[in-house]
Amino acid sequence: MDKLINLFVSSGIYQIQWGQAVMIVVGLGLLFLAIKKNFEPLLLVPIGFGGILANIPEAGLAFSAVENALHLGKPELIAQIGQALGIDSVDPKVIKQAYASASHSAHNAAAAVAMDGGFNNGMLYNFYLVAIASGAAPLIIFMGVGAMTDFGPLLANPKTLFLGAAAQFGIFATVLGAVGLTALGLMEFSIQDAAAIGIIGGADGPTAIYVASLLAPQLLGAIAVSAYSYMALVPMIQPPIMRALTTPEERKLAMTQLRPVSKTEKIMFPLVLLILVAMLLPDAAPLLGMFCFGNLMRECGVVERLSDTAQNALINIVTIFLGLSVGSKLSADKFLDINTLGILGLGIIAFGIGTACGVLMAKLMNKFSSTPINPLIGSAGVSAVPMAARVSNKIGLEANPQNFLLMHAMGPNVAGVIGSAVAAGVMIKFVG
Amino acid sequence: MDKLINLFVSSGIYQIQWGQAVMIVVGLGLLFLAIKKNFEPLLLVPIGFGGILANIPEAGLAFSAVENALHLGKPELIAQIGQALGIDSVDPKVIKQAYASASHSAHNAAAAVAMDGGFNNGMLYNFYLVAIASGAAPLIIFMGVGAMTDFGPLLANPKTLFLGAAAQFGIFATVLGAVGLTALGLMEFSIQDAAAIGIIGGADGPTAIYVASLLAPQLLGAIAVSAYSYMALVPMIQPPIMRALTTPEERKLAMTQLRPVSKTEKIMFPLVLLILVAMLLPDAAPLLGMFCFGNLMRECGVVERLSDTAQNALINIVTIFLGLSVGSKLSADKFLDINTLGILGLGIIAFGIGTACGVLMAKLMNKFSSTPINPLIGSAGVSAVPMAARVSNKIGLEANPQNFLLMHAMGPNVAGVIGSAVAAGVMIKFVG
Amino acid sequence: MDKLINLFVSSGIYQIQWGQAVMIVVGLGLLFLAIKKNFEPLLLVPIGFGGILANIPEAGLAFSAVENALHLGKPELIAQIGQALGIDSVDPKVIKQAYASASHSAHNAAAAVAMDGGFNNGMLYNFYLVAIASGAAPLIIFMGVGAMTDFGPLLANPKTLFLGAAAQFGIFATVLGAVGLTALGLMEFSIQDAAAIGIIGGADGPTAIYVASLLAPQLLGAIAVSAYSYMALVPMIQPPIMRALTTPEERKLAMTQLRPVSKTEKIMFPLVLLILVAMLLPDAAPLLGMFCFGNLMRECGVVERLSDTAQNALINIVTIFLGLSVGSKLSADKFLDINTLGILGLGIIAFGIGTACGVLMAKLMNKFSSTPINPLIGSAGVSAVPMAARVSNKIGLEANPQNFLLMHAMGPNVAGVIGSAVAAGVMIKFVG
Amino acid sequence: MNSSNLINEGLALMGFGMGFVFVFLTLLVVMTTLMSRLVNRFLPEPVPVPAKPRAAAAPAAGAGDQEQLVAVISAAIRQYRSRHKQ
Amino acid sequence: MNSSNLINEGLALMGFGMGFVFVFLTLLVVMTTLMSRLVNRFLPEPVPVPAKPRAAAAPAAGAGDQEQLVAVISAAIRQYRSRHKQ
Amino acid sequence: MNSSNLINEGLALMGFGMGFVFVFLTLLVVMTTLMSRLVNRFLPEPVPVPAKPRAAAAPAAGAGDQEQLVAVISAAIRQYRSRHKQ
Ligand code: NA
Ligand code: NA
Ligand code: NA
Repeated sequence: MDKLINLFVSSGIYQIQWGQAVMIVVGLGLLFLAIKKNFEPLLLVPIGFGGILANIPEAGLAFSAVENALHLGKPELIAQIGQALGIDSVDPKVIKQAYASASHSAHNAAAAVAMDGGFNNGMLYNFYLVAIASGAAPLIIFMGVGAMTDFGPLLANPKTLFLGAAAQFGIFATVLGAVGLTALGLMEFSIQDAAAIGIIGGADGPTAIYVASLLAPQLLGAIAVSAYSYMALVPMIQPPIMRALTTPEERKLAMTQLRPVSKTEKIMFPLVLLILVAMLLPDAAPLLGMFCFGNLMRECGVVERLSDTAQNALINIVTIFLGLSVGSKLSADKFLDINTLGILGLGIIAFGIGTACGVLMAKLMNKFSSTPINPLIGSAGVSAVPMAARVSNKIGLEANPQNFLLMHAMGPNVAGVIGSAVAAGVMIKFVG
Repeated sequence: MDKLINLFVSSGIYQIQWGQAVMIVVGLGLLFLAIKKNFEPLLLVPIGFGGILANIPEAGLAFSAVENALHLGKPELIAQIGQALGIDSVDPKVIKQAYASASHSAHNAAAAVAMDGGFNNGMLYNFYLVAIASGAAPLIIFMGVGAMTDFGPLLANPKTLFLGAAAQFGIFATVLGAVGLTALGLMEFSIQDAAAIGIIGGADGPTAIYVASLLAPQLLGAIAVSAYSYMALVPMIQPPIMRALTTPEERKLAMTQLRPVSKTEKIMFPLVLLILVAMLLPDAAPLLGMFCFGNLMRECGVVERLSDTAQNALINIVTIFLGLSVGSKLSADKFLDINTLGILGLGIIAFGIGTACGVLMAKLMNKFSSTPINPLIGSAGVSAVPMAARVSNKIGLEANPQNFLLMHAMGPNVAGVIGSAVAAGVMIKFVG
Repeated sequence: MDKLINLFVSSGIYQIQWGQAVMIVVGLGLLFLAIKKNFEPLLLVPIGFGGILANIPEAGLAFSAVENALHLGKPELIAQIGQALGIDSVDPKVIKQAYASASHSAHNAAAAVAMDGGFNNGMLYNFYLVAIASGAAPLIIFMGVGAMTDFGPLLANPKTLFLGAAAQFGIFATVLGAVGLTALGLMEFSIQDAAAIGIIGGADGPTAIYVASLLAPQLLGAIAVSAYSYMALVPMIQPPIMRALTTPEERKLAMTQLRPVSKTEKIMFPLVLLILVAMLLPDAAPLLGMFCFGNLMRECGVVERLSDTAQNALINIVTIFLGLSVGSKLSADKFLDINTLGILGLGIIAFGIGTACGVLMAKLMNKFSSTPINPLIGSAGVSAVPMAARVSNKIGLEANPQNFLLMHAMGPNVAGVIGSAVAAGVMIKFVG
Repeated sequence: MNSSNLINEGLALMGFGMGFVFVFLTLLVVMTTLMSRLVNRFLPEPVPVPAKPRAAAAPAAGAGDQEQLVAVISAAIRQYRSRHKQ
Repeated sequence: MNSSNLINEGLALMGFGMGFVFVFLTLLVVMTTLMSRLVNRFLPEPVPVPAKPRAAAAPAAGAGDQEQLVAVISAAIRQYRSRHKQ
Repeated sequence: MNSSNLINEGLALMGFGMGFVFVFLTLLVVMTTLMSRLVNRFLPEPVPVPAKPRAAAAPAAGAGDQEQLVAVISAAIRQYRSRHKQ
């Protein structure tokens, strides 16, 4: 009879907290958006599912051994964990906070006490450690993205790199927005948090996850969900801004055909970019280094089997675990916070400002350029490859059914990837 | 000359122990069964080969740094390891036992001493740590199995879930058998051991390995070998039981055709199952969570590339290392034990009882059901997907050459997978 | 303004050291050889790129947390690291040396201090730990090589194993060369270093990396670069030696057609080899065990999906990380050393001697053999599969356009793989 | 542990275990049947979703999706916080 | 280590190493040849095993397989334990 | 950190950040343009390298490759060591 009661008392129905129930619904909502609305399903299906798993009551899948011990352990064990962290309290909440900000050694000492007490890391927590805390998963995905990227259109018209630069203004404006909200007392973001939130405006999932894991791991869930959701919403967010900032004549502007680009140029480009990174911004070296490596494997033509694997088996495997790991950060205590709303609000502003700056930069460049530049390709500078370029193309076709902008927009589109990785490096350098 | 002697003294021929030679022959026997008799070769080839590797004399491939140090180290080092484990003895056997039951911290302390002394974990031991001790490999394989599973037949006839429930009686009867053997003084199984042995009756490899790794790691080799061997023997074990418990008339019974199942139902099912697990049995959440995740990736239709990878590259990679890791538990000192015989004997009883209970349950349901239920599909409830369903079909065709039961038997067959994962969760909850 | 100065002061341009610049050029040179000259591109592209990444100033990608702390940390932190290593000095160089030779525990203690101080392992260093220091990557690649190897020609003519034995003389002659150079005071190689360098003569990349990681990790970069470069140069290195040691008549010698080999023989061979390794040389068990496992998966015919994965997705993934990890050892402070020149020089000598011994052995065997043996197939005994066999074939065709030696040369070619793995085992046994 | 204790443990495990397995799978039968009925009533015979190329599918998302996303999540947070006032 | 010692070590390594490589590969030649002869005598020209679909192949396993499995392993364990009586 | 400090930090990050992004991408434009010109002048319209089977491609390597390899690396090392005389 004890066992039956025990079974019921430790069952989800008895133990579920309001927040967990809400987050399970949020997880189902993400799955709905991913499956029925095609919101970046490759990431949002694992993230949404991981979010549900993370909120299963009593399972502790998203928690470390220490967190599980603080939740389920006996008072003596909890007190021992407190001692390992060098504090006197026996209040699990106080100990949890100390654990979150503990040094590497204190962290390990607490973990040893918890494991001696029979508690273990949850499955999703282990996935998180291996995939994200190590930094590996976003970098490997970025390598795969590099192996999928064709820099041909960019090489044919390198000026479009400026569009990729301009669109990063969304990132930094959002940083300012985040510190502004904090200054107004509405939210509580540190400068690190603000920087990590800003990167949402880079419209580049792996970069956002990489930066968030370094600068603001506690916000990682909200930042990743926000980044991928808005990337999926690019076809809704961008067109009104693009139409508002351009005249019909500008939108009709036809661009001159792109010159062919030789194989050698394509092989050289990732190396040129790598050298520039090496000379100017070592903090962007992991991100852009792996990206360039992927692209070199693609273009060099002698390692097709490695390039294929980087674009398929490897990136798929890593995506599954990256998504589940991000989902582990959707546990109620981390996600259901007023800051999450702030992040969602700021994220969309970042996209809007980035789009606007890209378009305005394109208008400016068109004034000074010898060859015409259709301002619509500016919006593609936010990256969100290849969706933003497709949006440029679509709005262009509405104005002039003979005007195919897709290839022209691919230049700023991939430039935006480089731009946001550079911005990420600056963030890590200054506030990391 | 010293070197020559040294080479010979440390060679396998000089050092081999009787048990190792026997286990190498057992490993060759498993390879023979796998290759020539088609006994679950995907698992038994790596397990058999790993078993041979684990028994190479002096190579220590299956041993931890501490075990290797205890075997080959100098007396001072062995004494130091004893001290790290908090015991005074210098007898390697005593120290080894203390090491096996040491706390996490003592374990690490002993490992540090051994590594300072120049000893390292063997290759297979490292594979075991990463693949099985972490829990990752069985869960990833279960995800892949989920991505390969079609719940259509089950959804068309949900009542067949009861058959999957009934067949789990084999599991619990075996638990009772194991404790009975211990009560009689024939074997020495703890309740944890008994639970892990019982799971063999679930006829589900990854579930058995997952449960054994949590409850009785020292029996893992025998349990996994037993589970996969008997799964391969399903076409021999089940038919006589099925024939004994049914009349020819019952076996001729034709079932009504299954209704078509919509895409949406298939997408919803893994989520319904997940929610139920979350509410009722959090301890089954890792297993069934990953299984449902795999199935959702399969059915949702928007992440084909992830689903493909989960079903191919990823599951294959993990299978290789899972098999070798299981093989590492076939070292003579762990496997050549009277308990292993008990496990082999109990395993086949579990299969038999599960089969019988499934058939009897189907007969019972047929009495109360509005639509006819052929009792032969009951035996498929033990899982062993898809072999058990094929056996149902074959015996059905013998009785009535027009009666194709395969799709009807797939319902209880996949229900059996869910049933044994639920049983696994109960075991982990109560005795874990 | 501080920030701007800070940005510039920590940029690559300001901080780059001469050695790093040189090594970036060396990395570009390796990429050039790989891409334009087809020098083993599957390995040299990742190695070359990893070499560039490892030398990005201030990024510390190839360094451990301790090394990064010693380079960038404050004096107090550096002193603490020194204490953790048990030395009194505050000189980073002294501490670095102590760290390099520290015991496992001291190593961990120093790492804990560095991480508490906010420093982390670089990305490439982590790749190195997981891929090479664990021993996993070369072994997994060797498994894949086993799954790609057809022992048919060897089984049809087992005597060609002697050619694979003779060609290993290059390995041991090189060991003698290395200790000779040290005795002459020109270089400073320990016997471990000499053994690791000798293995270059085995013409087998994963074996060389495995041995170097165990015996001389600080030389791993130079050894791997040397091994793969010379393997690519086999078509240049071997022909003059082969022509010098044979008469035109000998080169024209036609060999009798190989007998067909049955499936069962092919399945049995990896098991026979494994048993022999188990009995005679446990230290070669990891290498040859994984090799035999791969080959058994290939030949047994019941685990095609595992065999496919071992030959494709898995080996490709591991190759990417192995290459980058080897590249991490091309950091200027490790590579730009007079010893590297010695390794490059000795490596080519090893190839030459191995080739010569193979040819001479073939001439000798031809004297005593009942069936004719063309001496040209002897050179294939160095391995470098399948390039060396192709060279034998080509030189043979020059002498006699009707004489196709390719299949005959595949026997010694794969025998060379076994031979150098055995030699590796002996090295590990005696000086490991 | 003496042997009768062990047997008792085994019997308890069997009783609870089989009981729980049946309860669980019975609930699963109920919920699955319910789900199927709901799906077939409210989302009847859905036009088989062909794996549309994503480019085409994505813009098909209704215009209100973004408001919806923020609205749903903010409602969730509001409700959560109203319960957890500190 | 002084240099003549080092050279001696190198020479010893060469001697033992090459010796061992030859011994090992000679034994491999012998065992391989023997294995091939045995295979070709007792399992001559096996009907090329086409990768049969597993469903078909599995039931082909002889009826005695399960007894065989248990018998072989129990014989092994018995023999082992008879030697290792404590 | 008080709020005006935080805002200042944000402004500084924006200024430096956007500045750096523009400087970086401007340099990339310059270097890419330069690279393209050099490639098109000195390696014009390279015969499209079809992924030749490696067997064919490898022997095509010039006979001097090995000397070249050693020469390049030894030059590098010499130069390095001449600077770093201890
Ligand atoms: Na971007
Ligand atoms: Na089952
Ligand atoms: Na070789």
